[in-house]
This record gives sequence, structure tokens and C-alpha cells, in this order.
Amino acid sequence: MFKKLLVANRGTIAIRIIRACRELGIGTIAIYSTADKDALHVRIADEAVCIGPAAAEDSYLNIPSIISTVLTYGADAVHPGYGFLSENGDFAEACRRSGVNFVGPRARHIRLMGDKPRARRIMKRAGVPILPGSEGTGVSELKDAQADAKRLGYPVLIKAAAGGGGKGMRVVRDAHELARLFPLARAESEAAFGSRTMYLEKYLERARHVEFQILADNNRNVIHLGERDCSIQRRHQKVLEEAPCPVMTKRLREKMGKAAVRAAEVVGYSNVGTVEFLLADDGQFYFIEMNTRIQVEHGVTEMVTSTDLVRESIRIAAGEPLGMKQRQIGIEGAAIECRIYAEDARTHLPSPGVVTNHHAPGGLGVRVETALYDGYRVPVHYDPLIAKLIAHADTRALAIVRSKAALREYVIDGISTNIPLHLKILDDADFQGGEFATDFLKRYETAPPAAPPAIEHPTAKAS
Amino acid sequence: MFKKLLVANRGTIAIRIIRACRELGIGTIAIYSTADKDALHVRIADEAVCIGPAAAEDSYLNIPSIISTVLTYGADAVHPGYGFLSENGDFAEACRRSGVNFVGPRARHIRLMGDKPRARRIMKRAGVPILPGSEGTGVSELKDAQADAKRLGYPVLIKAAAGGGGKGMRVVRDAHELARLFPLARAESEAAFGSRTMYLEKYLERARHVEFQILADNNRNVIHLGERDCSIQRRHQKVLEEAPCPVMTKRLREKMGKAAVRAAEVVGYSNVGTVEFLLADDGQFYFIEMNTRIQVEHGVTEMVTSTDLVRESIRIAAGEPLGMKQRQIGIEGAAIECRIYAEDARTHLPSPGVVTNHHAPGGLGVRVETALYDGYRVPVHYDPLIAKLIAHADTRALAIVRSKAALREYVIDGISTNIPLHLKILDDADFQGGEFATDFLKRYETAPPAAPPAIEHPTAKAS
Amino acid sequence: MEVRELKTLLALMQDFGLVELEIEDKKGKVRLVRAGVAPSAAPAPPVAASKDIAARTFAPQASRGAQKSAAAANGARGAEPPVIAENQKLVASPMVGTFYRASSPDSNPFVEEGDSVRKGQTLCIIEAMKMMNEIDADAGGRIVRILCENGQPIEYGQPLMILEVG
Amino acid sequence: MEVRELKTLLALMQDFGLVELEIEDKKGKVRLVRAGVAPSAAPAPPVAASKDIAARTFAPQASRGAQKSAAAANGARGAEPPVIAENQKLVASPMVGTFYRASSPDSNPFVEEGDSVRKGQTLCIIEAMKMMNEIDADAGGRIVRILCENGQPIEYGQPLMILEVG
Repeated sequence: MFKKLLVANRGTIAIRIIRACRELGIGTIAIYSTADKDALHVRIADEAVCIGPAAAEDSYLNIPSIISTVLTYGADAVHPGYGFLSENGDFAEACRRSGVNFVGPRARHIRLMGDKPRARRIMKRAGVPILPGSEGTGVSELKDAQADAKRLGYPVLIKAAAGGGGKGMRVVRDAHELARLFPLARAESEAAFGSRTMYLEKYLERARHVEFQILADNNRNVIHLGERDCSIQRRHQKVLEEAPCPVMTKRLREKMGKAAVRAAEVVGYSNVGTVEFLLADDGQFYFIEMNTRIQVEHGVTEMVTSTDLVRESIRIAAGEPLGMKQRQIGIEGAAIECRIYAEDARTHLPSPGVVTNHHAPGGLGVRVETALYDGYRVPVHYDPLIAKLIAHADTRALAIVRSKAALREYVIDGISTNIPLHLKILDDADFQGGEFATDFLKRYETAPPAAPPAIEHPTAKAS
Repeated sequence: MFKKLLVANRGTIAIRIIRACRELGIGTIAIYSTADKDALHVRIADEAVCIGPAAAEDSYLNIPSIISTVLTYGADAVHPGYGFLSENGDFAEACRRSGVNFVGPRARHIRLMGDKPRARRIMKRAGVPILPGSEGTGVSELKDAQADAKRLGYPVLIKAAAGGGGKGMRVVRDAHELARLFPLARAESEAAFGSRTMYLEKYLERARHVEFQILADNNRNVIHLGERDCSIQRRHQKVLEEAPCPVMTKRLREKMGKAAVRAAEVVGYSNVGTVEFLLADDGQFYFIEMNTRIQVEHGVTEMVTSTDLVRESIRIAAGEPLGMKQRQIGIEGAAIECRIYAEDARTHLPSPGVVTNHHAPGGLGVRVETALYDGYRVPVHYDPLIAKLIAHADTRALAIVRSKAALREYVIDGISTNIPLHLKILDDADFQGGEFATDFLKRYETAPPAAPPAIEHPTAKAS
Repeated sequence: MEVRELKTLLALMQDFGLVELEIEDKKGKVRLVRAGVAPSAAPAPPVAASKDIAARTFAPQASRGAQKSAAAANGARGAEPPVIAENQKLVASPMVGTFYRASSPDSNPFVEEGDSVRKGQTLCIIEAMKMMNEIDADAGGRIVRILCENGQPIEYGQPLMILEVG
Repeated sequence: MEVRELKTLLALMQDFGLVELEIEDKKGKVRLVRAGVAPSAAPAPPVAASKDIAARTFAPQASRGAQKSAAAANGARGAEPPVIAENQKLVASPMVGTFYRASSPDSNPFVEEGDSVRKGQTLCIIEAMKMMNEIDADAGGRIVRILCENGQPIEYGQPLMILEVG
């Protein structure tokens, strides 16, 4: 097993990884930017090294600085968490070249799955169902996109070939919209990923986002740990996730699980991964993409399968075999995760500032993952995800009630959060009935205000 | 099911009950003394009623005031929690007479089990093994005690017939000590319980405290939910508990569990209860007493059996049948509870004061039950138990590591706690090996200081 | 003083446009200076503020308020303690129960606002466990205000009336 | 006094434009003065204190300190920033790496304490990823103190030397 692991991340996932390391007897190095010197991950790690200024490009995305830290401070493993460098093949390779273990898949698998048109091709060949879409390596010119769209039939979804996180994504309903939005999406992709290559997919109006958790060791043993339903999204960003999917059947789980395992097997994948599908009303499912890292929402799978996915991923990276077999994996009860964002409830704009009062809920079946503490200043520089509240119970109905009770006990003063939105979702009759698709949250969208309001003074509402 | 339940308690167990009620859709009334107006249970309940001044006799033990609250504010059920009126037969009866449901056993079972010599007689007749001890209704004169001790052979344990919580309890090793300590123990019993009746039991030098959790509905269905090892005690007060008992075998669990179920069945018991045993080195076990209420340490059983004991007790009180059968109860993994006391680490004297900084640990397998919050003033008037930290994991070894990591993340500034003692226990090789008995904590006893030191100014160390 | 929520005090300072705030405690001295106002004889310290802040801290983030019954709203915890003058005192309930202004539904109230009362005179009844407990004036004076409605549930310590002594 | 969240207070001082804050405790006295009011010759708030308290807040309750390596102890986070005079400046590391005082084990150090240096003169080397990065003086002056040991791991922004300018 590793002796000292560098956590190449911040926030809740850094805390999560440090805790897992502690339980494995592995020392931890936290890295931090100057903006994060008082962050919780810095405080609970065994060592902490400042690696650069506030801007992520100069710190958490700064590969030379991180590798230099690994070499100077003597780590033998690196965990990338999610976001930042977690799906950067160059970083995985830089780690390998520096003789340090990267907790995650091999660089080539990261790159392969990051190239969406290529991943689609491989899956199609392997018999994993994909949505009808652009063939080959994608399209970068409007006329090619127009030809694809005509063949597919509207509506279609424009996506960035190198994409992720909703960037460069647009739904278009006719040729006119395509002409208008394709250049826009392409420009977004270019800005975000430095790539003009796009691809088109048939757009399903009412589909659920259902993803399967994969674990694979270095000896090509692959299992899945059931699914998560992540349909509750706002502009392609997940807000609330649950396991199991409320409309899943045993038979469908077996079928989709087999497809997910096949997706990993066909490329010789190892470590944790998530195979994302769209599940249509008629029970048909389609591969969207594979995420080659731990997900934000891994906790709901941990609760219903009684596994520790972060622990497993570290064990696998250290060369150990899978600790369990497919038939040992059962789904017990239901778990819901509410992502708590520091954001204005109305505008969804980030709401950084000082947390003047913090009290996390607790008790039976309530798990909190957070990097907040009383007096902590949520920095403006990074993702506004400040906490995950996971409720696990025997039944989905009880998990909903438990989530609501815990959200009401949660005190986060000084900044705005999306807790009110979560309460709305959990109170929604369609949500409670399990009847929703990825368009669910549109009903709670308010028209954005004419001009984005100034970010409220963080302490003004403390009175 | 009930409409509105009055929680006749405070602190962590009041919070626990309020949460359970919320999940059952039951409204809650918190009661509080003037000293508790800012307490967390007051804040999270649906309603809160001040019932008297700070002294427990005038508030939390004030039966007329509580019953008046029930009648005036319209509750249809009362949950007594533990401590205070939870084992007071008169209170249970007063509830029944007022037409309100008491969440717990019938008054006569509370009284029966509260009369220790009588409970011993019944258990003996039912074939549940008891320690050799005083026969009949107990002894109140030294000469009778001397006769009993002679018959039993030293060492013997003096206990109060109406006792509990270590009050009136003394180990005596010879006739000389008996003559000296019997009057002392009797005086203590008289002060605490208003009773001069004592009884003697053979004292086992190296035994474990192992107790079985019982659930019984009103139709005489009785099951047990496995055992807890509560041997880690300081002066007969539990400090750390775990489930399962590290030396338990499947065969012994079956045998002891059967005896525990028998103990409940023979008296026609209903609701939650705990049958306490001493388990000797040779595998023999002996009934000590039965607690007719939810225990502080119920959480470890909940974790390893995936049950909600508070929920079950409320359901049973509402007349519903047991939700599970004996064969459905399995033990999954291991759970450890650390009782966090506001006490001076060296002197064990209570350490009330303002919590100037509070940060509870979280994450996978960590459950916190607490009534603390940042800025809360721990009052001087009540039990110093301020939090329970429960860690659940696949193995006992991992539960120990997880407990330690969580204890280290726990921040409670402004007052002293026994967190350092817990870390010592968890680091102890004998504890880790599961080799300990009720005398374990003696090794960490320090001689009490000559004069009890003045209680430190609660904020002195925060500056 | 209790600096526990100084930060909240600061927010209050801002909200009320205070430029200076001085507190010296053991229940004595407050100095509050508002912007643009000439430093004046500071008003009495808002003692209630401390409690309000405590209550606010855990105010539910969602609209749980609707679930709160009249009990909580009227109780010693929920309500502002009434402001009284120096020659006035509060008559507080010594027990939990139901407040009655008269000995029976068709009797006249024991007292009305404005009535003069003598020491030992019955002011109201608190019913607790079917027992009617008479609450007597512990000093002579005039009933300035009756703070509760007939038939209302009453907490321990809840103010019932304001009595002007003398 | 109860300094519950001095760090937050300091942040709030800044947010609320407080120029003065006086706290005297054992339950007595607070004085807060916001900007725009007369008494303003207040000294700058001790920013470093904020960090110290922040660090203390989460100081492990058990002796986890032993596990902390030199990295944490010496890092920008762990150590007190050295106190410097007005005519002095800190030479801080622009990167993570290893500090070397000489170009090779058998060379003389670039500088010693007390040495005068001219602008652009190499002061030390930070090795990062096998690259030797020369750190040059950005002003002429005198090296008053060298804060790191040869071969020591260095964080981003960590003070390396004190340079007296001029």
C-alpha cells in the first residue's frame, strides 16, 4: 500500500480522500492555493503545501507545480478527485513518468473517453447502444452539422467532442436554430476545451439520466455497483442524485449493468468509472459517455451497496485485486444526495462570502460531506459546491422525508445556498412519485433578471 | 399513528426522538426548563413549552407540570427518553390516566424491573441465570448483609434494590470493608432513591458487561437485536460501547439472546428494553438487570442491524405490530459509540460553559448525535453527556480507525471534553485486541487531586 | 458581555446605521451611536436582542414557521417580553396551564385593564390538570395591561399582566 | 473576553469598515467604531492574528502534531511570517521545490548573511522537477537573514531571505 498520497484537489472531495487515506494508514499531503490557506482540507491533512496563487490555472491546474510537490515532498501516489486535473490524460501521464501512482485509470483511457466521438464509435462496435448521431470524428463546419441534423431528424443536441460539464451543449429544434446556435456552441467549446470539433446526437425529449458505477482492477475484473438517477439537473449540471433509480427494474438493471461492464471491458479499463446512459420512456437506453474518475455523487452508491468507493479506488491503484464479486453487490434501501451550492436561490449566481454560522445536521441515516466550518470564507475562485447531504433509509419515501428534515436543520448563515430549491424538489409530487426526466427542473426556473444583480453583501442577510 | 408527541427530555435523546417523529409525520412538543431556553431540542421541535425553573426536580422531573403541558397543549403521546422520568412507573401511569400514550413499557413492568431483588427472583424462576446473591426482598441491616456475604464468599457487590446508575454500589473484599461500606452505600441509596433496601451479589473480578437489545410488541412478539459490549466503564458509568461484542460467538449469541427474550416474555413485556448480563471469562453469563427504556447506546445496535429503534418503539406504542422477525435480524460490520462528556479530562468533573467553536466530524460511516451548536452554553444543571459519536464499518478494526479519525476532527472549544480519553482507549492494544473487562478503565484512572479545582472559566482557554 | 455573536451585532450595527457601539456588561451600560446623529443619551440596552439573535440563529431555512403553533408563538421563548416601566411589574405564570380571566364562563372577569387591585386579590386562574389555581396580586396597584387571551395555553414563566405598583 | 471567532471578526471588521474594536472581558465592555467617524488614527488590524486563530481553531485535540512533517511546520501556513522592518523585503519562492544555496554541493553559497547584493544577482536555486531555477535579487541591498536550510522543501510563496534594500 502507498505511504503518502498527494490529494490534487480541494473542498469536499479532498476531505473525502484524506479520510479514506487515514483509514488505510496512508499519510496525506494537501495542496492549496493562496486563496485556500484556511481551507478545511489544508487543516486536516498530515501535510499541506501551497502550490500557487488563487487562479486555478496557476495552482490546482498547474501540473508542473503539483508534480514538483510530489517529488519535493515525497508522495508515492496522487489522487485527482473530480474536476480540475481528474480527466486530464497529460496529468496522469506526468504522474506515471515521475514514478508516482495515479489513482485512476491509465492516461490512454482518460484520453479515449474524453474524445466523445471516438468513445461512441468504440461503444457502437462493442454492441453498447448509442444514440443516433454524427459519425466519424465529428463535425466542425455548419454545413456538415446541417447534413447530420437532416439525417437524424430534429430535435438534435449539439455537443463538444472534447466536452463535459454542459459546456458547448445546445438543443436545436430546427435548421434555423442550428444555423444560429452551432457557431455559438463551437465558440464555447473552443474557449473551454480549445477544440472546434463538435458532434450531433438525436435529442430525446423525455429521458432520464441513469449512470452505472463501475469498479475494475488491473486484472480486468470488472463489476458494476448499480445505478444512480441524476435526472434532476439544471442546465446539464446535476443538482440532486439518487440510488437506485426509482423506475429501475431488476431485469433492466441487469441489462444496463451488463452494457456498462462491457463498456469498461472493451477498452481494458481499470479503477473507478461511471458509464452514463439516457434512459427513454420506452425502456430503451443509450450510452452518453464514460467518466473516468470518482463522481461527485459516488456517496449514494456507497450507502446502498455498503462499499467505500474511494477506498476501493486507492486499493486498486496500489495493485490490489477487487475486494468483491458482482454477485455480492446488493442494493439496500434508497439514498438521496442533495448538492449544496453557495448560490443565490433566485439567480443561481455564486454566493461567496463568510459563513457566519454553520451547523450541519446529523443522526441516523444522515451523512454530510462538507468543507465548511463556522467562520470559513467561501472563496470566489472555485466551484460553488460546498456540501453534500446524503440521506439513506429503508425506502425512497423515508429517504425523502429524512432529506427534508436534515435540510431544515442545516444552518449556513452569511451566504445563500440552494437549500430552498432542494426542499421544493423533495416536496414535488412528481419527484415523490418518481416521475421525472432531465427536464424536471425547468418548472422551477425563474426568468433570469434583466441584469445580473450585484452579489449580495455576504453578511447583510445575517441580521 | 400519533398526531403530536411530547418529548419529556432534553439534549441528544430529545433531538433523536424529534427526528424520528418527523419521519413518522408526528408533530412534536419540546419541553424545557428556563436554563434550556436556547437548547437545540427547543429550536428544532414544532412547539416548545417552558415547564419550570432550572432544577430538574422542578422541570424535567416535575410530573404535574409535564402532564399539564400534555393536556393544555394537546399531545397524544409522550416519549420519556432515558434518565429523568424514563423509569418512573408513576409517570407512565400518570400518562395513561391522562389518556395519553406512554412510549415505553407498562407502568407495572417499569416498577417490577426497578425492584432489583424482585426482578432477580423472577428471572431465577424463569431459568435465566443470575449471580448468587441476597435472596428475598433484599437486606437493610448490616447483620443480614454480613450473613449473605458469608454465604456468598468475598468479594461481593453491594447494590441498591431501587438502584441504577452506579449509585449505592460498592465492591467489598472482606467483612471489615463490608462493615465500613454497607452503611455508606445504604445512605447513598436513601439519598438517591429514598430506599434503605440493599442487596448483595457475588462480585466477578473479570467480567464483561454485555447487554441484549429487546423489541416487543403488544401482542407478545419478542425479538432481540443482538448485543452490545459496554464493559468500558468508569465507576459503573458507560463511556464507550460497541456492537457486536468482540468475543461473541454465534452460538453464545443465540443462547444469551434466547435468555434475554425469555426475560421479556416471562413478564409479558412490551416496547424497547435492554437485558444486561455479566459475561464471565468462562463463557457463563448472568442476568444483572433489565432497563425498561431506550438506552444511550442504542445507536450502535441500529447501525449493525439497520433498524431504527426509536421509530420501532413509537410504532409499538401506537399499537402496531413488530416490523420484523427474529430471523431477519443480522449483524453487519461493527459499530462503536464514544460518549462525549463535558468534563475535565483529568478530574472527570463536569465542565459546563460556552462552546466557542463547534465542528462535528462527518463522512462515510460517521454518525453524530449531539445537541451542541456553536455558541451554545452547556448548562451546569444536567448530565454532562453532550454528544455521541458513532462509527460504523465493515470490521471492528476499521470502526476503531474511523472513530479515531472522527474524534480528531471533532472541534469543541470553550469546554473540556473526554475526547482525549477516548483516543487513549482506542489506541490501547488490549482494547484493540478485544481483551478487556469492566475494570479496563482503571488503568487510565489518575488519582483525584487533593481538592477539586475551581471550574475553569469557560472562555479562558479560547483566547 | 457575551461576544458570542459579535459578528451578528456587527450586522445589526450596519442595519441600524450604527457607527459606534459600546457595551459594558453585568447588565449595565450600552452606548450606541448612529451615523449623522449627535451622540445622545443612549436608550436602554435592547436586552431582548441577545435572545432574538439566539432564536434567529436556528431559524429554519425553509418555511417551517407555518408548522409552529400558537404555543411557540406566544410562549416565553417566542415572544418579545413586554417592555415595562420602572414602577411596573410583570405578573408571570408559576405553572403550565390554561389562562382564564373569570371563575366560570358566565362570571365577570376578575379584573379588567385599568382596575385597581389590592395585594392578595385574585387576578386570574391557571387551570392545570383540572385544578383551578388562583393567581393573586403580590402587591397593590393598577392593572395596566392583560397580556393573554381567555382560554390561552400558558407556559411556565409566561407574562400574564402588567401591574403598576403603588 | 470570548474571542469566539476573532478571525471572522477581523474579516467582518474589514467588511464593515470598522476602524476600532475594543473588547475587555470577564463579561465586560466592547467598543466598535466604524469608519467615517472621528477617532480613526487606529492602527492597522493585525492581519497575521487572523491566520493564527484560524490555525488554532482546528488544532487537533489530540497530539496529531507529531505526525505533521517539517513541510507543514515550515510552510507558509505553519510558520509565523518573519517580522521585517520598513526598509526590508522578503524574497519569496515563486514555486514549489527544493532550496539550494549553491549551484552544486562543492560550490560556495551564492550569498551569506551580511552580504551585499546587486539587483539581478542570483541568491539561491529552487529545484523543481529536476530544473534548477535561479532566484535573483529584484533590488540591490544587503542579505539580512537566510530563512531556509540548504536542501529544504519549499512551498509557493515561502519566504527565503530578508533583503535590506538600498
